[in-house]
Amino acid sequence: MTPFPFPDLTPQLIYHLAGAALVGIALYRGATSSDLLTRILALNVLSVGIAAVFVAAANRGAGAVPDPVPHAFVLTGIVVLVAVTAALLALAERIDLTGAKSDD
Amino acid sequence: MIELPLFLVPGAPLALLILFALPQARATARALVPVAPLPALLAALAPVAPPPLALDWLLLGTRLALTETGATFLAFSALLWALAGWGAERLLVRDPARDRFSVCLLLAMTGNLGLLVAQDLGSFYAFFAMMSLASWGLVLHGGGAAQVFAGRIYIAFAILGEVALFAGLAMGAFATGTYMLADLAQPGVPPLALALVAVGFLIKLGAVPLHLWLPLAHSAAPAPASAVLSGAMLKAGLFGLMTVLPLGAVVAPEAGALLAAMAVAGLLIAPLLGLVQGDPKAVLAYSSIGQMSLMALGLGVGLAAPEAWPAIAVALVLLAAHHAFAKAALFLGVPVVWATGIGWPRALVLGAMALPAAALIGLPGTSGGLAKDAIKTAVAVGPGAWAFWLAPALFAASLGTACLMLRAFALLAAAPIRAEVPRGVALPFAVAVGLGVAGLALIPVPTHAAKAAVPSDLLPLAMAAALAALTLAAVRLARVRLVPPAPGGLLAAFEQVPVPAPVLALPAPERRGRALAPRRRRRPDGLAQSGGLAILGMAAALALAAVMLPEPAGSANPTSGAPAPAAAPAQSPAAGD
Amino acid sequence: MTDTSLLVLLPFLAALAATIHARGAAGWGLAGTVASAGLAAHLALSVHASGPASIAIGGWAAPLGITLRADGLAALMIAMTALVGLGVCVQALAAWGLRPTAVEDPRRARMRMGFWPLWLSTLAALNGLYLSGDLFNLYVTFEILGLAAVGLTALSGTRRALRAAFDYLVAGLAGSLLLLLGVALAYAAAGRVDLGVLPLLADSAAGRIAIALIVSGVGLKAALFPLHFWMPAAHSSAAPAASAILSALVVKGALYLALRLLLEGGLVADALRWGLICLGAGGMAWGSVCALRADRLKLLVAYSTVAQIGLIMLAISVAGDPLTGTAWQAAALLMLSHALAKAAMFLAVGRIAEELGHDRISGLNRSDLRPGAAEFAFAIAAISLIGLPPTAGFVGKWVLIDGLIGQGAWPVVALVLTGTVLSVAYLSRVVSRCLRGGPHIAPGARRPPWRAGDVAAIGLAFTALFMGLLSAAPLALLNGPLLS
Amino acid sequence: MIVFDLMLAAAILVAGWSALSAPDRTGAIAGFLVFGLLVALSWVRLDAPDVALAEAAIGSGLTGALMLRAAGRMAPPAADRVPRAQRAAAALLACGLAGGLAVAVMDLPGATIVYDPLVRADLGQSGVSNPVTAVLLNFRAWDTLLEMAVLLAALVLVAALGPRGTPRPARLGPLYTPFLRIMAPLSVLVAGHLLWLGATAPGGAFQAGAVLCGGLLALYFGGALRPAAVPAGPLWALCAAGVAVFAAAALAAEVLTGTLLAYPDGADKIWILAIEGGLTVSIGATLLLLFTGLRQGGARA
Repeated sequence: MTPFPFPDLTPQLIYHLAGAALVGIALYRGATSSDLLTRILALNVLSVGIAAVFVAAANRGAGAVPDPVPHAFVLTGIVVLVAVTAALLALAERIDLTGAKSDD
Repeated sequence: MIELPLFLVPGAPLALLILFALPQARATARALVPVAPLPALLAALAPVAPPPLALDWLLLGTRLALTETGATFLAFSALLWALAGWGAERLLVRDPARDRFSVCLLLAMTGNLGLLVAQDLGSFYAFFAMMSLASWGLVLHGGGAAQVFAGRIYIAFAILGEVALFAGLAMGAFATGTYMLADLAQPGVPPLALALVAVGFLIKLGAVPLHLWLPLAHSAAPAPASAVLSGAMLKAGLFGLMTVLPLGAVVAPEAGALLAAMAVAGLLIAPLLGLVQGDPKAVLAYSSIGQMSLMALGLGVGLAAPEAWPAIAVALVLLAAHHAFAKAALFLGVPVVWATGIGWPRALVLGAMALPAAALIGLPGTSGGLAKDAIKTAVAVGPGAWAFWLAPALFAASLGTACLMLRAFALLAAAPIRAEVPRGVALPFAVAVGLGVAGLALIPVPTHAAKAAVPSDLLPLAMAAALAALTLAAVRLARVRLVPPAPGGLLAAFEQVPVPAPVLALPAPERRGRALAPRRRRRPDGLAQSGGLAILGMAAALALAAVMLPEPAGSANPTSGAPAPAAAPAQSPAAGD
Repeated sequence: MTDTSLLVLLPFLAALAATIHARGAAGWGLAGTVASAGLAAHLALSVHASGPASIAIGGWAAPLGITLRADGLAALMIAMTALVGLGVCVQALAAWGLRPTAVEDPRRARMRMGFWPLWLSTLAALNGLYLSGDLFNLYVTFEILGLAAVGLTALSGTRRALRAAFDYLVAGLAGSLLLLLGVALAYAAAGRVDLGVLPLLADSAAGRIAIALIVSGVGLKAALFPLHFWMPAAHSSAAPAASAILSALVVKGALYLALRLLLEGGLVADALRWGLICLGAGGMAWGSVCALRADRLKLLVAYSTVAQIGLIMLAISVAGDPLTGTAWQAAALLMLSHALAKAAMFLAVGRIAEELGHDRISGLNRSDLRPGAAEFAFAIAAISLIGLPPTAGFVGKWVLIDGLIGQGAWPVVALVLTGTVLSVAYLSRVVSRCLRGGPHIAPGARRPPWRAGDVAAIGLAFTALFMGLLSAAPLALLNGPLLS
Repeated sequence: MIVFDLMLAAAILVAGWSALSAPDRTGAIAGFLVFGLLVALSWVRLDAPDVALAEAAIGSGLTGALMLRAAGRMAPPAADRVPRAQRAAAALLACGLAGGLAVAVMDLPGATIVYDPLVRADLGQSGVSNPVTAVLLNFRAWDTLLEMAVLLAALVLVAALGPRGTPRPARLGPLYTPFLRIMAPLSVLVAGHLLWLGATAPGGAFQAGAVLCGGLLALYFGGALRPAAVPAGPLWALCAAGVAVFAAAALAAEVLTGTLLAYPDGADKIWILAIEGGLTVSIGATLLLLFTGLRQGGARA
C-alpha cells in the first residue's frame, strides 16, 4: 500500500535506528567537548537514545498492545536522570563559581 | 616430662611481640627476648619428639611437626637466637630505637623457628617470608648510608627469592595435589618447580652468584643480628633444600654438577674477595659464603650419587651445627673487641675468639675437624670422581677459611676502640665461645667417630700463615698500602658512593614537581575528553569483539536453556596457550 | 528471610533520619552501621548454616518480579562491607565527633552532617547491589551508589575535590547509561532483564553487544584501565574516611557485578575474556608505573588501586568455569583483602597527612615528627596488599595461582608475579621511609599521641593480616552452592 | 504514516545534534527543549503515552528549566580546542558503535515475548488496571522504591554542594498574581486527577508529581514561595515522606504477609493509592528543591 521502497520498514525499526544514531551522536559529543553543560546535555541525549531502544523494542507493531514493562523502565530512567542531572548541574555551577574566584 | 605443644615454638616470640605493643610492658618484654626461643629449645631437646599438630582453620591448613633433622636445626637455631637476643639487649642498651630492633628480631625469630617445624607449604612460606622481611629491619637498623645501601640490595634479593619460592611452591602444590612440604621431594614434581624453589633457598643460603646481598647485610647489621643471619638464617636455606630436593631418591647428575659448580665457585671466590675487605665483619661474612658453599657441595654430591646421601645428610647437619656455633661466637666477639683496649685485654679476647676460629678452619680435635671428617667419609661412599674432587675442595675450604681468619684477626687486632660499645657485651660472647667449643655435645647431632689426628690436618693453617707472612713481607718491601674496598665485592664497583635516597631509587621529586606544573594546568579539559574517547573506544571495541569474533566450536549454546554449557568456554583462555 | 530486605532498608531509613535530624546525624549513622553489621553477620551465619536463600519481592517471581538473592558470595561481600564500614565509622567519629559541641568549627559540622547520610546511602546501595538479581534493578542501585559516592568525593569542598567529583559523576553516569543500553539491548534480544537472561545473550548479535556494553559500563564504574581516568583524582582528593569507602567498597560493587556476570555465564565470548585479561594486565602495569612516579602519597595509594583492580579483573576473567573450578573464589578473596587493606591504607595516609601537614612522599622522612602508629598501619596494609603471608591477599593470590596452574595458564602466572613485584616496588617507596627514618630526623623525633583514627587504621590493617589466617571462614562461605 | 515517522526521526536527530553543537548555551538548551518535545511525540507514535507524558513534563520541561537556571549562572562556554585527530577518532568510533547497534537491532531474533503474558495473567491481582502502574508499584515496586532513594540522594548532594546563596527570583509583578491564583489550585487538582487516573489509564505518581512541581515552580517564580526561608527540617521531612511511607509500607507488608512488598490480598489498590499519594507530594517537593536548592541544617554561614 505504501509507495515507500523499503516495504519492511516499520515505525518500530525507524525509532530503533534513531535511538542508535542518538547514542552515537551523544557519545561523540561527550568525547569531543570540554564544556561542562554540553557534556551534561550529551548524557541526557544518550539516555533518550537508550529509551528509544527500550520503547521501540516494547512495540509489537500496529494494533498490538505494547509491553508495559519497558515503559516502566523508561519512566524510572527519566526520573533518575533528572535527579542526576540536577546534581551534575549543581556541581558544575559550583565549579564555575569557585573557578572564577580562586584555585585552591 | 610434660609434652610441649609445638605451636609454642613460633608462638612464644609472637606472644612477646604482642607484649611490645603495650608501652607499659615494654621493659618486661625487652628482658624476655633472650628466653623467647626457650620453648623451641625444649621441644628440640625433648627425649620424645613432641606430637604433630594440625590446625585446619589456620591458613591453608597448618601442620606442625618436628622431624629428626628439624630437631637439630631447631636446637642450634634456638640457642643462637637466645644468644643474639641477649647480645642485642646488652649491645643496644643506649640505642633509642632498640625496641624497633627487638620487634624485628622477634619477627625474624618467629619466622626462623616456625619454618623449622612447619610441614605444610602455606605456613612454611609464611614463616620463611616473615624471617626474610623482618631481617630487612635488622639490616637497616643502623640507619647510615652503608645500611641503606645494604638494605636495598638485601630487599631486592629477598623479594626475588620470595617470588621464586612462591612460584615454585605453588607449582609443586598443584603437581602433587597436597599442601605438604615433604611431598615436594616425591617424584613427579616438575623440575621447574624444584628449580624455582631451589633458587629461593640458594639466595638465602648465599650460593655464588646469588650471594651478593650477604657480605653487605652482614657487615651492615649490628653484630648480634649478623650472628643469627649467618648462624641461623643461612641454615634455613640449607634446611629448605634438604627438605624439598628429592635427595637420595633421584639421580640428577646435571643438577648435582650445577650445584657443585656453584659451590666450587663459592669456595674460590670467597677467600679472594674476602681477603681484600677492610671490615672484619665483612671478612667473616665471606668466610660464611665459603662454608655454605661446602654444604652446597654436599647437596650436589647427594643429587648426583643418591646412595651416598644418608651419610652426607648426617655430615651436613653436623657441619651446619658446627658452623652455626663457631660463626656466631666470632660475630659476637667483634663488638667485644671494639670495647676492649689494645693490649692484654684485647689479646685475651682474641685468644678466646681463636677457639671458634680454629674449629672453623677444621683443626683436629675441634668440632670443625669432626665435621670435615664426617663429610669426607660420607662422600667416599659415592662415585669415585666425586671423592677425587672432594679432597682438594675440602683443602681449599680449609685454606680459604684459614686465610680469612688470619685477615679478620689482623683487622680486629688493629681496630680502634669504640667508646659507644658497652662493656656488657662480653658475657654473651663468653657463653657463645663456650657453645662454639662444646655446643655439639649439647644438642642432638648425629654422632660420628673421630679419626685420629694426623699432622697433615694442620697444613691449611700452616700454609695460610706462610702466605700471610709472605704477603706482609711483600707489602712492606714494596712500600705499598692496601686500601680495602667497601664491603660488597663486585657491587662496590657499581655504587661507590651510596646516596641516602629512597629504596629502589626513583628520580628526585623536586625537579619533577616543577615539570608537572604546566601539565597540571591543562589537565582537566584534556582529561575529560580523552576519558570520553576512552569510553567510546572501549564500548566500540568490546562490541566489535563480541560480534566479530566467532564463538569457539561447541561452546555456543543454541538451545540456551541451562547456564552450565554456556560457561564451558571458560577453560579456553588457559588452553589457548 | 527478613535479613535481606532489612539490609537495604535499614541503612536507608537511617540515612533518612540522619538527613532530617541533622544534629544527630552521627548517632543515626553509628546506629545504622552497627545494626547493619549485625544483620550482615547474621546473614553470613545463616547462609553458611542453611545454604543460600532468595526471596521474590512482592511475591512476584522473576523474570517479571525482582528477586533478592543471598548466596555465599553475596553474604561475603556484605560482611566485607560491614567490616570495612565499622572501621571507617570509627575514623569518621574520631575526625568529626559524635554530637555538636557548643563552639564548633563550621567545616567539622558540615562534614559530620554531610558524611553520615551519604555513607548510609552507600551502605544501603551496596547491600542492595550484592543482593539484586535483576539487571535493571542493578542500574537503579548503581545510580544511588554513584550519587552517594560523588557526594563523599565532593564533601571536602575544595576545588580539586569538586572538579574530581564532577568528572566522577559524569563517568559514573556514562557507565550506568552504557549498562542501561546493554540492558535495553538485552531486552530487545531476549525479552527479559533478570540475571537469568545472561546465558541467553550469546545467541544473537544484539545480545553479544549487550554483554559488551554491560561490561564496558561495569569497567567504567570499576575504574578498569583505561577507563580509570576519573579515579585517581576522585580518590585522592576526598577526605580520608571518604577515600577509604570509595576505594575499598564502591569500586567493589562493579567488580562484584563483573564476577556475577561470569558466574551466571554471561562472559561467554572468548574474545571478551581475552580483552579483559589484557585490560587487567594493562591496569596492573599502568597503575604500578603511575604509583612509582606519584609524588603524593594519596595519589600513590589511588594508583595502587588501579593496579589492584587490574589484578582482580584478571582473576575474574581467567577464573574459568565456576561449576568445575574454584579459581573464581580467588577473585572474591582478592576483593576482600583489597577492601580491608586499602581502607586501612587510606585511613593511615589520612592520619599521616594530618600529622605532617602534607602527603609528599619525598617529605615523609624529612620532618622531625613521626606518626608512628599510622606508619605502622600503612606497613601492615602494604604487606597485605602485596600478598605476603599470612594475609588475606596471600591466600587470594595462592588460590588464584593454584587455579591458573591448573589451567596451564603460565603467562598469566608470570603476569601476576610481575604485578606482585611491582607492588613491592611502589609500596616500598613509602614503607622504607617509615622503617628507617631519615637523615634529617633527630633520634628523639617527636611522636604524636595515638588517636582513634589510628585505631581504625591499625584495626583494619590487622583484620587484613589475620583474615588470611582465618581464611577458612570466607572459603567456607564461597564453597557453598551458588545461586544462578 | 511511515513517511511521517521518518521525518520525525530525522527531526529528532537534527534537534539532538543542534542541542549538542550549538555554540551558545541558550541555543543549545532551546534545541534540547525542541528535541524533548519531538521525542515525546515519537513515544506517542510508539503507543507509550505514559512515557510521553513523563518525557514532556520531566525529561524535557524540568530538565530544560534546570539547564536554563544553570546557564544563567555559569560563564559562557569557551570554544572547543579539540585536536582534529581526536575528533576524527571519536567520530569513527561513534559511527562504529552506532552502526553496530543498528546492525544488531535490524536482525533481532524474532520477538521473544516474556513479560506480556505474565503481566496479563497477574494484572487482575495487582489492584490496578493500568499495566504500567501495576509494574511500577506492584510487580517491580522495589525499583520504584530505590528510584525514590535516587531522588533523595540527589537532593542530599544538591543541598550539600549547590552554589552558596541561591539568588531569589524577582517578583513578577501584579499581572502575574491572578495567573497564580488560578494556576496553583489547578495544578493541585490536575495532580490529584492524574494520580487517581493512574490506576486505570496513563498517568500516575510521577506525572502527578511533575505537575505539582510545575504549580510550585509557578508560585516560586511569583515570589510567593521561598524555600530558602523555610527551615530545612520540615522541607526534608516533606521530601522524605513519600519514600518513608513507601519503605514503611514495604516492611509492614512483610510483617503482614511474610513477603517484602506483597500487599495483603484484596487491599492492593488502597495500598498503592496511599503510597502513590505520599510519592506525589514528595516528588513534587523534591523536584522543586532540586531546582531551587536548599540550605542544609543551618550549618552554612
